[in-house]
Amino acid sequence: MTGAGDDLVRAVEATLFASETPLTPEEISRHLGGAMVRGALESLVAHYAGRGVELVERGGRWHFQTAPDLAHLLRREREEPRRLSRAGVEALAIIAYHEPVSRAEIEAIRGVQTARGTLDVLMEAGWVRIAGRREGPGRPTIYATTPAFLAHFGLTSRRDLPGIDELRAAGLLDPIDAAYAALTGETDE
Amino acid sequence: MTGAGDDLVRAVEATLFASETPLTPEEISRHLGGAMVRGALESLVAHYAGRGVELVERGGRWHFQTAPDLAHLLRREREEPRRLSRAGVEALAIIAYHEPVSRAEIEAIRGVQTARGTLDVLMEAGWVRIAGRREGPGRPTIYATTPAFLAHFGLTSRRDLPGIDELRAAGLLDPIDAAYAALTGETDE
Amino acid sequence: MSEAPPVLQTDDEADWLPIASAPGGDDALYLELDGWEGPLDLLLDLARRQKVDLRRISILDLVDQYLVYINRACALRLELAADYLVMAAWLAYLKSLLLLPRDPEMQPSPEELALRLQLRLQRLGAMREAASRLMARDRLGRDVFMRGAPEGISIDRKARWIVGLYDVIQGYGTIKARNAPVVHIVRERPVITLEAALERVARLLGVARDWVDLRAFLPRVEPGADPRLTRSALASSFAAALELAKQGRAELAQDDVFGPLRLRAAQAHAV
Repeated sequence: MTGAGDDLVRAVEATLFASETPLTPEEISRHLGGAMVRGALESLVAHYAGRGVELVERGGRWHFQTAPDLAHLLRREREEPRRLSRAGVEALAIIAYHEPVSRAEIEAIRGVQTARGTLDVLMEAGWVRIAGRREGPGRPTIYATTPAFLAHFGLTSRRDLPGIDELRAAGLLDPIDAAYAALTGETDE
Repeated sequence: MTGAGDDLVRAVEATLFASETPLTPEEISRHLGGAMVRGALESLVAHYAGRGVELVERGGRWHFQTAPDLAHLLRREREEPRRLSRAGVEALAIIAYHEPVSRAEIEAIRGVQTARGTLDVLMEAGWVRIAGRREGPGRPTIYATTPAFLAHFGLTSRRDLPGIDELRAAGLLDPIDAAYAALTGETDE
Repeated sequence: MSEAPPVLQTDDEADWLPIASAPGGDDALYLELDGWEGPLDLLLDLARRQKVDLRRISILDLVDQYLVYINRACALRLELAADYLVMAAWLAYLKSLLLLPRDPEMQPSPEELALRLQLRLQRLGAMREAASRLMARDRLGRDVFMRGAPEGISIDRKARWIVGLYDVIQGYGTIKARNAPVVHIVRERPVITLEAALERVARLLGVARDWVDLRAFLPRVEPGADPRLTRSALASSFAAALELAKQGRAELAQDDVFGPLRLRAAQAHAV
């Protein structure tokens, strides 16, 4: 081998790199006009040893692969901020104020159906947990908040949540239209 | 090569090898937990220089590719990329050298109307994108090239477009009105 | 006449017969099968035949060559797209301007028109050349290749949900407000219902043995009250009188059309 510039080594390297499948030495050789490629393969194995990529033989076929000790780099977790949907916020509020509650009870209070995914999101966020089953017809699953919920919202306990009277005093129980109008500064007249 | 930098170089090498698409340094860095990867990229470029595979930057994104001088070995058995019509080729060149540019401006240079499908083909190939609208009468849609365009034609950036410096110096990328004013403002030869 | 060469119609694959230099290399033109992309394209090709820098091109020669070609094509009855004829007319006009004595009033000047045409040809020529240089580069997927079988790197996206305590509390308030029992209050309207009139007329009729005008049964209305109340009272009392007559509890009498309506308790019951 005359170094990295060796034409045959370069050709074998490029052929294996671009190939969509592992190749036998015979296939590589045929591709390169019948050249003997054994020496080039050995030279490449030596060159790539210890790098982030290595050349390996599996069942007589050769291919490049990421070094096994770096395999963990090929998967990454990434956090993405996302806004909780209105349905999610309402379900969370109902669970917080009424826990433990079943899904049917959440729906009865919300007045609309709650998608399965909504509760999944709340559980995935770590704020809601399954708190067992309610004794009674159908033995429905019941939900409650978690310590992580309290921690996230800076609450010492659920008793820190404002009561109905306080909500009313804060204007949070005003009919929606009026509250909306107040928010947007519009009037109906 | 030894030293603390080695692990990072290996990690960058493995990440770029494994990636299905070119990556920006920021993407690599994010993937590797925020490491500074510029130095590692430079070291890899140097390491791969002259080999059968090289590391290149195209429009701010990095990828490995086979060395261009080996094209004759690799080209066989591969179908030609889609053949562009002459209108498509010219529209692409005009967009690349003048971007961002409106359809009317492309037509003014070519002297013919551009068929609806011509720009669609370029956008479908991923080489051209809609780059917003030009402020002014009619607010026409304007077009620009993409990183995939640079990658396909082996350009690090638009500054690498063949002859762009000469064209700009000769005023051939200026609008005709500007060129005319410049010509007549100067002394005639 | 417009001051710039017209922008032309289509870039359909040209399906007619353009020209090339005769093999002898003189400027005689003959027809061959190849595509033109409109008159500007043809002009550019003719300009290149002058074998000088496009900046030094002779516009007059160019115009002549173009007109010669178009005339020849017409003589051979080739189907020329309208664009080519429009350009021919414009060039003939330009030529006449360039040859006639100068009209100093003329704006833009023929020289300016010629120079602008030249600039257009230069720009088209520059882009033609740039395009061919671009296409000749080592192209990804044709000359150079990315890795054939990348493992791929995957990013597991984990959502970090954004919601504040206020959102939760407000959400609860919204539900409570939405589900609060709704009470409908209908505003009082100035009417006397049929039931009220029936009850009143029946009660008054019990003590009236003689014919009494219906209007005497109407409730007393405060001066200045809504006139609609009076009308409503009359209407419902009238309906009540009919209802009582139907039930056989009252007798009705009216002497004239639209005369006063009188009623009394039914005599059968009274005896």
